[in-house]
Amino acid sequence: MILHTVNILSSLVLLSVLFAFGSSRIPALIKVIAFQGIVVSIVPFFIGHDMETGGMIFTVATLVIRGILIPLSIHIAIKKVAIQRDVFPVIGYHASIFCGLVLIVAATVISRQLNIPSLSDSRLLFPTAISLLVTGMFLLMARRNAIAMVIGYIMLENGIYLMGTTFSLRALHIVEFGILLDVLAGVMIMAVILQNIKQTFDDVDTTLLRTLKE
Amino acid sequence: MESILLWLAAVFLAPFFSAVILKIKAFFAGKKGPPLLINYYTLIKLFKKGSVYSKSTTVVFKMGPVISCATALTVLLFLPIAGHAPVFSFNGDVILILYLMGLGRFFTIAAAMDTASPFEGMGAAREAYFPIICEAAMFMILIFFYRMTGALSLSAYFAGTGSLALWQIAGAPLLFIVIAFFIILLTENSRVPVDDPATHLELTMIHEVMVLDHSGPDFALIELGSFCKLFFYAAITSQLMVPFDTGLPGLGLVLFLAGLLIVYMIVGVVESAIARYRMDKVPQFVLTSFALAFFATIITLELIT
Amino acid sequence: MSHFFAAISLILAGGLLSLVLARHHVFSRAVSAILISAGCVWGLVDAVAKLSGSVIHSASFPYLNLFFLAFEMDKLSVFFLVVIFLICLLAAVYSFHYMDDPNSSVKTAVTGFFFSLLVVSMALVVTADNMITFLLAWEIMSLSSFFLVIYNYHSAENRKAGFLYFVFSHVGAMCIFAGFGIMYGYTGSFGFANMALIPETAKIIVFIFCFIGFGSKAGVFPFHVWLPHAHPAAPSHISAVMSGVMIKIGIYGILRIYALLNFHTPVFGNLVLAAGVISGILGVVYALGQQDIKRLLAYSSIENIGIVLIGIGIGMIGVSAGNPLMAVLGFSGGLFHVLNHAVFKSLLFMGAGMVVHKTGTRSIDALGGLLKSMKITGTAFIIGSLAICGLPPFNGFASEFFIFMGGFKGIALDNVPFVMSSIAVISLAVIGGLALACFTRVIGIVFQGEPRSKAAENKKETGSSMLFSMGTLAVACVVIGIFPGIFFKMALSAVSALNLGYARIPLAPFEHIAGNISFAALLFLVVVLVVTGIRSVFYAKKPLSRSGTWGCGFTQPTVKMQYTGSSYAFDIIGFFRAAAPLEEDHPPVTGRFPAATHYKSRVYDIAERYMNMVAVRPVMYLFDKLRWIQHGDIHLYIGYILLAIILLLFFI
Amino acid sequence: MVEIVFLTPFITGLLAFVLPRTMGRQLLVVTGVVHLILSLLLWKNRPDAIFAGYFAVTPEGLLSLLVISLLFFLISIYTITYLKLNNLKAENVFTGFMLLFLSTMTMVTLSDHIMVLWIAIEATTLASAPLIYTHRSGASLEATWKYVLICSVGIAMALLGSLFLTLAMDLAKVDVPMSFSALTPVAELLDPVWLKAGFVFILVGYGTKMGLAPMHTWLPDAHSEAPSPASALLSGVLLNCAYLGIFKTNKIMVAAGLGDFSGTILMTFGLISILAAATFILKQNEYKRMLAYSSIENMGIIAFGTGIGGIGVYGAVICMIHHSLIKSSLFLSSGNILLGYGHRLITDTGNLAGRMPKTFVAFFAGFAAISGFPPFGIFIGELFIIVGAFKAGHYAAAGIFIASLCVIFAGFANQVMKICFNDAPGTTPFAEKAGLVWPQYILLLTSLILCFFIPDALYQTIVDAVNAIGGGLQ
Repeated sequence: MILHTVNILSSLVLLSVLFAFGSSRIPALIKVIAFQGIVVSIVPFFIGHDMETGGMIFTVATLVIRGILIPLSIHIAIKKVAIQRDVFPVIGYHASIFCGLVLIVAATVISRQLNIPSLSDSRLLFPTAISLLVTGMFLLMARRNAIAMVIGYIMLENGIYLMGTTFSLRALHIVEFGILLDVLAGVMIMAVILQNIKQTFDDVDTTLLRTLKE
Repeated sequence: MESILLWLAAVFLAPFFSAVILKIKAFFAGKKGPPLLINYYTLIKLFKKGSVYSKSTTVVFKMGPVISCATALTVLLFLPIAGHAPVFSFNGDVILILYLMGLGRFFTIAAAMDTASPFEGMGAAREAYFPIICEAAMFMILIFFYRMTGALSLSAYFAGTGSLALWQIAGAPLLFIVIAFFIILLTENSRVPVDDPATHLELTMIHEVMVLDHSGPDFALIELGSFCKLFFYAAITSQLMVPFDTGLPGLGLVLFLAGLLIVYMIVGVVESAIARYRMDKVPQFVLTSFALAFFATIITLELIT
Repeated sequence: MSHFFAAISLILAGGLLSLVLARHHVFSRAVSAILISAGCVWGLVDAVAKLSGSVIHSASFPYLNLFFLAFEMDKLSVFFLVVIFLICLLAAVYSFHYMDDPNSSVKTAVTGFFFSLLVVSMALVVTADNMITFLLAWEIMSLSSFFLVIYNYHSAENRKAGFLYFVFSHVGAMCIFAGFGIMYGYTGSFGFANMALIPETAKIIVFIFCFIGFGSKAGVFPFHVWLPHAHPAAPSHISAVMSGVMIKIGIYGILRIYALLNFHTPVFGNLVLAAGVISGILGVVYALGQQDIKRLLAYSSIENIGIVLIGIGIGMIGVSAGNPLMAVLGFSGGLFHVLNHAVFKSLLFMGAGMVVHKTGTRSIDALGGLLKSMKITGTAFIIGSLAICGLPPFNGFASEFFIFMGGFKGIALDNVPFVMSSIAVISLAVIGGLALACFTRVIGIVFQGEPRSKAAENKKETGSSMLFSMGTLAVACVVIGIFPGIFFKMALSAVSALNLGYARIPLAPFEHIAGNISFAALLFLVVVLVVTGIRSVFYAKKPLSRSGTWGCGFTQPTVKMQYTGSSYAFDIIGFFRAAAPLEEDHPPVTGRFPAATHYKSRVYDIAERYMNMVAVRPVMYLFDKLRWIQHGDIHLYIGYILLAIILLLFFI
Repeated sequence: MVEIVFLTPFITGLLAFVLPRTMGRQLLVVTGVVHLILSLLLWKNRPDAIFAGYFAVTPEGLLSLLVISLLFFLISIYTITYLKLNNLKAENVFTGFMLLFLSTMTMVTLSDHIMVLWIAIEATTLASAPLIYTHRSGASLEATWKYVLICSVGIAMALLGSLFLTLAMDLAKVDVPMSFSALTPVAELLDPVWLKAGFVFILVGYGTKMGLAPMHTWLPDAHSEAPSPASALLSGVLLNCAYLGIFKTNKIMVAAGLGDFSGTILMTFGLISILAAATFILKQNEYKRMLAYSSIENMGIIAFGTGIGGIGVYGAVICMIHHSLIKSSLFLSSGNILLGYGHRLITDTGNLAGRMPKTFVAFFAGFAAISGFPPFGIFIGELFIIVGAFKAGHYAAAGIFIASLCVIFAGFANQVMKICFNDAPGTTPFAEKAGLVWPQYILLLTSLILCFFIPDALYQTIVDAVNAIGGGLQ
């Protein structure tokens, strides 16, 4: 239990979450999600999933997609449209960090409540998943910058994936792979939309996208 | 048979009694007044004359007098005179009578509107207005009678011992009814204080102004009709006032005639005593009769149950 | 029932053909008119035949795999079928010359189609024998009549009328849905059969829902708001059908539900009677205040629905008070009035249609003196007015007489029944008086006196088919009025279908009453003849000269000086000002040489006002307040998702 | 050979990108025909899937599949004329994505594995996003952005829910393939708490896609900005696909004896959606948005009916079928109106009856149908739902339901009558090509026929679907 790899990884992720709450720059956030992507995709190695070839291939694919392709696509999107790199917070940074702390504690408490098997030795994993999830939501709601919102979505997806790995033992890799592809395609489409938004409105501040109402 | 005779008698005597009113008024005015047969003279004179019709009028104008006279005569057919059974009678004839009078009114109004005269229109509007409340009051009285007798025909109320029986069942409320009915009499026959047949300003008339354009026999028919109508109401009132049913017919008839005379005299007295109300006061006046009838009915609820 | 279905399919065929042949104007009109009227004749004959027969005909077709479209023709249905087919027949005939505008041939064809659809759906409603069938026919009826109301959609007020009608009919239908839904909830089947088994509280709720639903179709105050808008908007023969027949379908619904629930509580009677009294009096008061002749007639329909409901209410009270004679008199009187009102109201609408068609105006105060140029129309209209005022010897009097008899039976009772029936009797009397005022006004202003505007000057009446329909109806008014016996028997047989629990109703007492009526009528006619005779004797070879009306000393009378409809009604409206607020607008005359001024007045319908204040505005306000939730900000949209989840997690 | 049904449009869709611009039009129709035939064959002889456990033929799936292919066929016919009349820049992108959209939706109807269903539904989002952005305007971009983001987030929740289902299986040591057909029989073994949690998340997730309030927010924007054929597809069938997901999950819930729980939630969401629709229809000044809100209303009705159970479910399914037919016809007609007047605002239209009579007939008939007038099917559906609600004893709910239907009708009727009968601002004549009206007519006619006669085979399919969640007519 002590100094278990998974817990180390998880705590790292939690740190990155806090960082995500606090950071004001898009590139930083991209790095964060890249890191998280890598971590969540290698977690299965350590929580005793049987690692036959299919599993190996799948994990590698996940690593590639979550850790490289997705962040890369966002990165390219930004490069293409040279956006001023601020996230336009709705909620200020310090407040955000505070939220983050509260959230992590809450997540830990909650996951204590729910007794879930197959978490015997990696206690931190579940809270991490939850906090990733909620952080994603937080970014989606508390950042006016469109890119930040997309990043939030990716974080959400990472969280869900992590949660999935924690307790679905009979992961049919083909299915998981399909999900992965969906997410990738989704992010790519979002990237395209981002570019169009930039071209049309010459900004990515979503306050411009409030014309359709009622 | 004798009821038919009585009916004829009623039709022929009606004008005479109306003349009584004139006499009374003249008496109060300290004048000699017209002879008691004045109405017959006018009728004969009118029947002799020809007629002038307005260019605006249609056949309705000619039908007006006929229908109004016919309704009055028909109504008299159902009226028990001096306690004798009427010519015709069936359960519900009261409703028929009231609606026949409505028919008469309809045609009088229609004839008036036919002349395109503003004054006659004005009269027609009033003629259409006041009787609405009268009818309400009439039906209230009817409800009262129905509670008493459980029948819906004049003969049940007034023929034979009917009216006496009424007094025996409910004396006090019947007084209200008499007054209420008298008010209706004044209104329906457009007497003072509702309308002044003797005035000379068309603006203030109701009935008289509506017949302005009628002349000759038509006018005679109208007059006859109104005499009969007045007689109808007066007869009922006298029945209520003098309900005694003596065995021998002669006496009964006399009493009845006496009552009749009294009613006409009271009308005359009222006409000489009171001035005509303002038109917008009239509804209240008529409503009082409704109220009286209403109270009478309420009281009877106590008496019977 | 094969005859019945053949008849309605013939009618439907007429409608469809008029659509198909829309291009050839006259031809399509002729075909549709002929087919529809042929179908109506067929249906009428069949219905009359069934009326005498005693066997109950029924038919049912499988529907959506495990339901049925069930139809049944008991006496009640047949009675209403007679009314429907009779009036629609004459309306179809009338329409041939009325819809003669060659420029709008397509619209005419569409009208023909929806007219036939309306007739068919009404016939189906009164024969429907389970909820699905009933609602199906009911909704089709509403829809088709909506298209007829919207016929002339180019005028804004007609659009408003259509909208009001659409909304009201839908809301009404929804109330009926609710009522039926509750019944289904207890019986678990769509059949009408075992509806009498549901608990009594449920029965009361069901009845109230259905009463609102059917009442809004029948134009019961305060659910009548659509009616005075919609009926004038439609073409006149449609108005005749809507006012004469369609609103009666609402009455049918109320009676049918009453019969099905088979629950004789005094509540129903008092409710129906109260509604009837209010609609009756207010309806005629508003009618008195109208400027538009067709609106006036529409309001008077509300009044007559009131009279019908008074009759039915008396009947229900009679049943609950255990007084069979009163009950039968009330119900049959009400049903008889349904027939009579159908006859004279459609007659009046057709007359009004002729007037509007020829003069091009519906404003009463613009007309006048039409009786001289439109003899037949005028006479028919006068007969209709006499009938609708309930005056002898016309049919209106006959039915009101029966209702009166029933009411007086109730006065012999005690407590609540006594009070209610006294109210009924008094209000019937008042309604009669008001109706007299109202229709003397119409006749006096529209048909008598001198033309008040160019529009009304010597307009000839043309269109044989229109005159034929009106003539027939006028004759019907007189015939029914003088010989009510046979026609009353129809109503009586319909009452037998209300399963009031009376073994079989003896005919004798009612035949006696009917006999009295015809006796009185004939007696009166004899007297009239006599008086006429006397009159003609006195006029024998006398000089009859014509001159101007006596102007009471005023030497230059003009048509403008005639009494107007508004001033005619002014005092009476004033008497009811609490219920019928009158709004006037006349700048005062000032100065020695006053400038031209004007006088406008209109009577407001309080139900309309309060509907706005109580129902419409609050709803609008509430929903306006809610509209901010869709403000276009995606962050909060995502927030909603989170919110939904969090809220739901509490319930796990 | 189930998979071929969605593989065919997938391939033709990819083909459309490479083919010349206008070839796509014919391709649409051809694919539509082929797809229709294939799905009819599928319906006739239910074959087994190659990847059994991932795909299967279920009655509810079949129903939506039939609706989809019929609609797509008719819409494709409409689309030809539509594309002729207004030339899009990237037409073959449009056609291509239409076909991909079709294939993904077909996949939804056929998928049996929980995760595969999720994949398919997410795929529909991705395939339809470009359709919404067809007009390349700022507004359409905004609509697309909201559509993609909100739906993705929502559907992510559904994924989470699906994971909870697996957790429920783990805790209960149930070891069966994660497919609805396999789970339903063993449902009562599953761990109830996580099952409920899974249902909640899946409901919210797919509910977002289905357009249940308060997650409906993307729907009016997307429907109003997309070109009319696309809106017709979105509203006509996409929503049904999302509903399918909820329906299947509800099946498990009912099998697990948690029917009351899921039913209550469904009813609540249904009522909220209806009320939300009422709120915005009442003063709506954009006809396509109005239609979109009416879709929300109908989805609410369907959810409500499903929640009631019993005859209500039958009504809900009937409503679903007819809503697809009618609403798509309405959207196509609205496309004509847009072509004829060139304005989205109701105040800029008017006198439709006079200027575009053919469209008027379709539009008004559609309106009457959607607001529950016979002789169109929604009438029957609503009737069943209402009586079902009373039968189940939900008096208050039924009251709210009826009241809000009345409000919606008032608002809807008001707007529609403005469009159809008000005096038109201009009088530019508009030639209504046959291709622009006949699809609507056929759709409405289908609904009309289905109101009076349902073929036994179809009826049997409906009953199978309904009985699965304790629905039925007795």
